[in-house]
Amino acid sequence: ARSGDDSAAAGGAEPAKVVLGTVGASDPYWQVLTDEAAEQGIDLEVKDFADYPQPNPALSEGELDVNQFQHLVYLAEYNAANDPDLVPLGSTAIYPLALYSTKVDSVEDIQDGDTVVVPDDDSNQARGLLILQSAGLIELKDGGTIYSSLADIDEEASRVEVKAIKADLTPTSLPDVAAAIINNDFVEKAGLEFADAIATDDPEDPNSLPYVNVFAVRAEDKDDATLQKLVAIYQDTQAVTDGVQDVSGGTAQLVKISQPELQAALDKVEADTAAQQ
Amino acid sequence: MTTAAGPAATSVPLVELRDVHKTFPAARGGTPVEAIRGVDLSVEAGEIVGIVGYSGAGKSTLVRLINALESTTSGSVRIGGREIADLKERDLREVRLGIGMIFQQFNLFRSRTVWGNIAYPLEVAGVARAEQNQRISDLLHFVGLADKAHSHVDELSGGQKQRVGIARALATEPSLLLADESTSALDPETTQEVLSLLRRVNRELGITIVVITHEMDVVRSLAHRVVVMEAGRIVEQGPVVQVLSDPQQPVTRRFVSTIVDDEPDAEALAALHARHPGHFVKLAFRGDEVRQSDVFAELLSRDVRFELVYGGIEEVQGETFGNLTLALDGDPAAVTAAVAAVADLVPTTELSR
Amino acid sequence: MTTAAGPAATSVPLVELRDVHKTFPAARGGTPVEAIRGVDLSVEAGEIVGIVGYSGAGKSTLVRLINALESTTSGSVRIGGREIADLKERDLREVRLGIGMIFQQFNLFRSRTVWGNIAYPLEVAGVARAEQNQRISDLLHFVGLADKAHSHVDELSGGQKQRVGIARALATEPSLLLADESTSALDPETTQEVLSLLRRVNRELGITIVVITHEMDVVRSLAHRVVVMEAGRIVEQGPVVQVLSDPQQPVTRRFVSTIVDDEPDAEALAALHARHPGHFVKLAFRGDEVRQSDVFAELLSRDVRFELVYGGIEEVQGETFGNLTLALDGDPAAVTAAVAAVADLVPTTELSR
Amino acid sequence: MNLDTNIGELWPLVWQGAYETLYIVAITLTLGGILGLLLGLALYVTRRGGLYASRATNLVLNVVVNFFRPIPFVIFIAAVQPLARVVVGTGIGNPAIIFALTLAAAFGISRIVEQSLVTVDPGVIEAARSVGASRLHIIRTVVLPEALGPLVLGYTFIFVALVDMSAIAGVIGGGGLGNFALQYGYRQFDAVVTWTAVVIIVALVQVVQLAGNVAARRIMRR
Amino acid sequence: MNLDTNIGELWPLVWQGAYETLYIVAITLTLGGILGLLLGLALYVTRRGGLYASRATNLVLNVVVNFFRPIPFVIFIAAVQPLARVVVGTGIGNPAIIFALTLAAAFGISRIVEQSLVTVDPGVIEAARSVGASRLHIIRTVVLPEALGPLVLGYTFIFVALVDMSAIAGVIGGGGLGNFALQYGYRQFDAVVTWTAVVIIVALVQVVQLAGNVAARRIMRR
Ligand SMILES: Nc1ncnc2c1ncn2[C@@H]1O[C@H](COP(=O)(O)OP(=O)(O)OP(=O)(O)O)[C@@H](O)[C@H]1O
Ligand SMILES: Nc1ncnc2c1ncn2[C@@H]1O[C@H](COP(=O)(O)OP(=O)(O)OP(=O)(O)O)[C@@H](O)[C@H]1O
Ligand SMILES: [Mg+2]
Ligand SMILES: [Mg+2]
Repeated sequence: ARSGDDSAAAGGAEPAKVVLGTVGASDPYWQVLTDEAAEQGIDLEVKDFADYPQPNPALSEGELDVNQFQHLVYLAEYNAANDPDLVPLGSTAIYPLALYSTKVDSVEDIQDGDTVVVPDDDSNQARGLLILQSAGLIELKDGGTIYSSLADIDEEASRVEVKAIKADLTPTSLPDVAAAIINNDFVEKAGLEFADAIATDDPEDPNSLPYVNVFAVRAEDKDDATLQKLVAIYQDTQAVTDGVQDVSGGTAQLVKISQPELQAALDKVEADTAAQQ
Repeated sequence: MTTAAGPAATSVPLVELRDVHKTFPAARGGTPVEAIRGVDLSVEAGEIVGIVGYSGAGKSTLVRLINALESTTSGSVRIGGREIADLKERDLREVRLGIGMIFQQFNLFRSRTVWGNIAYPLEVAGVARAEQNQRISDLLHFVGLADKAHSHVDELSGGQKQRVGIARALATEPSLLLADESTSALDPETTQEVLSLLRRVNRELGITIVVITHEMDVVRSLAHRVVVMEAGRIVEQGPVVQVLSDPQQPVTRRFVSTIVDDEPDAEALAALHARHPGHFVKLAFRGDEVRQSDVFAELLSRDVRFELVYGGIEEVQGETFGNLTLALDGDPAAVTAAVAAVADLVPTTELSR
Repeated sequence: MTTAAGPAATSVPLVELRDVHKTFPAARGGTPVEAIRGVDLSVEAGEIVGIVGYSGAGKSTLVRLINALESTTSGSVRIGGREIADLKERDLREVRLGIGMIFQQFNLFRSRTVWGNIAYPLEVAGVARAEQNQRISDLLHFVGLADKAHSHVDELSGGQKQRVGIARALATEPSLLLADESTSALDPETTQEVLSLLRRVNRELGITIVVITHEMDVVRSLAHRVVVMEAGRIVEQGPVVQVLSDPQQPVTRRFVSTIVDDEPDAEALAALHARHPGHFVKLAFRGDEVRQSDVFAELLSRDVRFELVYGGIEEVQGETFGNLTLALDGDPAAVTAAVAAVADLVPTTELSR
Repeated sequence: MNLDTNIGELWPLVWQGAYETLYIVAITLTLGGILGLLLGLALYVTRRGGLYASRATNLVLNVVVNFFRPIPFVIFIAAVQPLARVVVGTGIGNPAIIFALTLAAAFGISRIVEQSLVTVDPGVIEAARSVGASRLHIIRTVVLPEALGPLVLGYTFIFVALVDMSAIAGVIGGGGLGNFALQYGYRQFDAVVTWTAVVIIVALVQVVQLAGNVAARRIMRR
Repeated sequence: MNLDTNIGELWPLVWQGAYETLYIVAITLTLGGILGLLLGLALYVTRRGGLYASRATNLVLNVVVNFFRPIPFVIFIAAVQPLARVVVGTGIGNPAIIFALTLAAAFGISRIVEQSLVTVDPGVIEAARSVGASRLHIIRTVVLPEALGPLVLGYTFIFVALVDMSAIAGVIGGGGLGNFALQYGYRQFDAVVTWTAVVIIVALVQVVQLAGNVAARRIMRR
């Protein structure tokens, strides 16, 4: 149950208390969301985590009421490895992932044997590897999935060497490598332009659905009115969506997908994940 | 329980060592060191025992066995009849509370001032603060360090450190005091003061004292009994007067000669002969048996002139004690006769040139 | 440049201190300690100077100024004519290479064996390995620690540590040796051996020695000149014989009395009187001026019987030297007359009861 | 490098972070310091020749300390989360990070303490034993005071190490200036914010280290 | 907790990681150890009353060491990346992590060294000065040997700290067992992998620490 459960969901005298976990609370739109939520009777506390593995266990443990930092693939992985009690409550956006370089202008210019880096968190890593494969830089054994890791690279058939690096350090490694997969939110801050991407995936592609970012809650809270309302505020407040776009440099694909749809997508990925192991 | 026969008849010795051995295990590549090799020693309550012996003889190790700072390899150590080898640390503490120790290397607490060092045993013994202060202040005055009370140990001279060690050991008026070279760094004045304090606490408070020293002067003026160690064994022991007047072992004679100028060694003898003509004899005076004037009269009556060239008269525990080496000068026949006559009066040794 | 008048006339002293002061800054809440307060001292090359004085007089501080282990607060310290206060560390090293020091607290290297400790100065001086080994082995035998060569410092007895310190200081045969209480932890035998070694290196190699000691015996048998310190000042100095035979300052008299039994103190006097009837006189014999038998004959001729109750004859640098206290017994008038007659022969002091 | 900076709006967070760092480190150093002192003392007294010499106990303690120290700190934090939930009631945020840091610090401190204590002259311990002091009393009144100089330097070392480590607080949603520097400076590629925070951290550390140095020098009078 | 695990396929990576950890830590400890020793010696000899006493130098050294130690390690790594490119030719991977760890270790080690050296009895330094040894010679032949016991314990401490810190290697694409534990265990929620790696790390540390303890005891003979 949610920490502020007993108070009225909306319009009550007592503001409902919600603790939300994220990675990267320093992005300004979180403050906008908090302010807007307060207007609407929700006392939102945003807890910031520096690392991806923590917000899900904290949610499971009841230390958070909701989190928003992951896409369905990551959530599925967590559920598969632990008790599958976290569910998506609402969608936010699909962020494209792209390959950048300060040395070359196109993928073709990358020399055989050069090094390319991908983020070291699993889902972005797999996604990055898929981009590299589409760009013809590597071959993945068995064609590649959303679970591919460095170990799945067919080195014989690949043109480049791939290294995994902490996501926030991929931009600073550009001088050392031919190209790097850089998470969307670091691109502009690192002084790059989204237009500089030399290869990218396509958020419009239905295959990108698993990469939709979601609000996750414990299964028992999926009908919690306050949380639903929070999601709605996020999705519907112009100031918030502008902020999200701002941070993504206009590349974020804001989407609204219903809870059952998200659940269905998650179940599919989870089933695949279970089969994978 | 003491019987009517008096404590001496039945009392157990305060300290009793039986066939004690102590071997330090070999360092890497070395051989074990047998520091103590079968020592039997009793110290009666109220006694002052002096331990002498060459450097490395095992003296420090021996006293460290007495308060169990070192454990024996074999043998028994009893304090007040209680075997301490079997005691647990808690009971050892009790035993040690009654034993003060002056360390050869001082072992002062660097983290404490002079005052704090002396306070330490009092704190351990749980003495009330006011009494502590009184006692420390008395001791500081006694050892002449009143102006250094709040100095730290590393601001002291060698002798000052030793005096702090002495004051610390005396602070709780222990019933047994182990003093390892306790006056070696002290000037004669302070040495005398410390010795007379030790005599006083022995006499007035009945404190038993075991004192290790290289200075026979300390033994002579302080100890009742002397124990001579050599290479981990006790080679001679007895009342001070007896050992001094009639040393049996070479090591003992060597020590005794440092105070009772026994007779000049070969080098000194040669030097004396160079300056003094005549025949050298050593006369041994003990106690008040013989009047020296009788001896001198004897010599003069035979027209033998003499010079005292070596030696002197000492006091040992209130007894006169002396070896006088005389250079006899005169008609050779008269000298021979005189020597014979004198030999009837006192033990006489002719010192060949 | 030495003139035809001979080196003594123009040579600079090996060590020369002029109006030296040393004040240790105050510890928190304390007052500064003036350890040395205006000392002038010259040590000629080849001399052996003994420094005596009460504990805390400033002896150790003084010698530490000589090899610049401590810097002066004011005044000048010259070694071989060179002012060391102005020297940089590099030049000080050169000076120190020629100075050996035996420390009062030994200051041995715990990380080295006995052998390694003695090797240290040789390594610093760059002595060839083979020569090092020879020298160390000789020194070890000399100080009687051949069997402890590979022992570590904390496995040594007090005296053994001191002997390592002595061997280390002598290793490089420095031209100046500073010995701070270098025999205080040694037994008489070893002390004698060390002293005769020091005498020998002085005589044979011309090594200058400054020796701090509490034992006047050491001064007597070793030193040419004695310096007496009190409270940071030199209060008396002179050739040993002169100072011993005619001490001026109370502190000097106190030290001298420890070897030349000057006269019994009040306590001893009372004890002697209790045992010996009669009148006490102290006779002072110096050199060979007066034959003792003349004095004794004088007494006996007046039918005054006597006992030597205190004192003896000492050798100081080859001169006879003694204070004899006699108990005179006989007809009071005869005794008075005898005392008068004896007083004509030797300096005589009546000791009142 | 891009010198657009948000530092202007972030000052309140800077002070908040500085306060949190001080608070996290102070509590951690106190609690971890006490635990580490006890553990370090235990390591020391059970050594061969120690006051409570015991080979077995010493070995066990060594193995335990060696077990916890090398665990990568993020894993350590995660591993002690269940315990943190029991003890401080939550697995995230400052209380949990304090809990984890305290435990980790305790193991590190125990080694620093051990290392300081072994330099105590056995002679003074003998002097204390010879007057009949109990072993606990000796530890309190002789061993610790005699080693106080190196101990102060050791704790100062750990203080700095903790300030450094506390930056990791962010992984479980804790705060502090280090985390602020990472979050608002480093990850936002805002060099001004990063180095502002770092400089404040450094200034804090300078003050504490210099104080530690002075204290140690006073205590050792060297 | 779910005990599905990938450990079966990961063994080659485990051994690879163990090798890399040893390799990273060995180089770091050697290079950082030497740098830290020099820096620690400099801190020690410039103290008041030291062989090269100099208030100003000592202050500068202190400020420098205090500057670098508390910087959050990830920021430190990023900050020294440009320097790493100059020195080791790359800003990522094992060479870069070794470079960053070495620098960071040097500052930490300098404090441990300083703390060990202050316990050396000034009397033995005087004894060395009195025979005319040069100050550098004294440092080499007296100061360091006399402090060797605590120094060995100190370096052992740092070894363990480096094993711990090396887990961060992953952030710039370095390897090692700690990173393996994080990457394939912790971030995959695979407890078996995590703890397998941790146990191997711990075993490694046990061996080194026990060896360090024995060496220190031999050296100090206490
Ligand atoms: N811890 C130890 N380890 C090994 N040998 C030791 C140890 N302590 C003492 N010894 C050795 O035991 C012997 C006796 O030492 P002890 O200290 O009892 O001599 P001592 O008679 O007090 O000598 P000194 O008069 O020089 O103080 C010496 O040979 C010494 O080297
Ligand atoms: N580092 C120091 N700080 C403060 N005072 C000191 C220091 N060293 C010595 N003193 C003081 O200076 C005075 C002279 O000390 P010094 O060691 O020279 O005496 P000493 O004549 O050698 O005495 P001893 O015969 O006892 O060795 C003493 O009062 C001592 O307390
Ligand atoms: Mg001894
Ligand atoms: Mg002295």
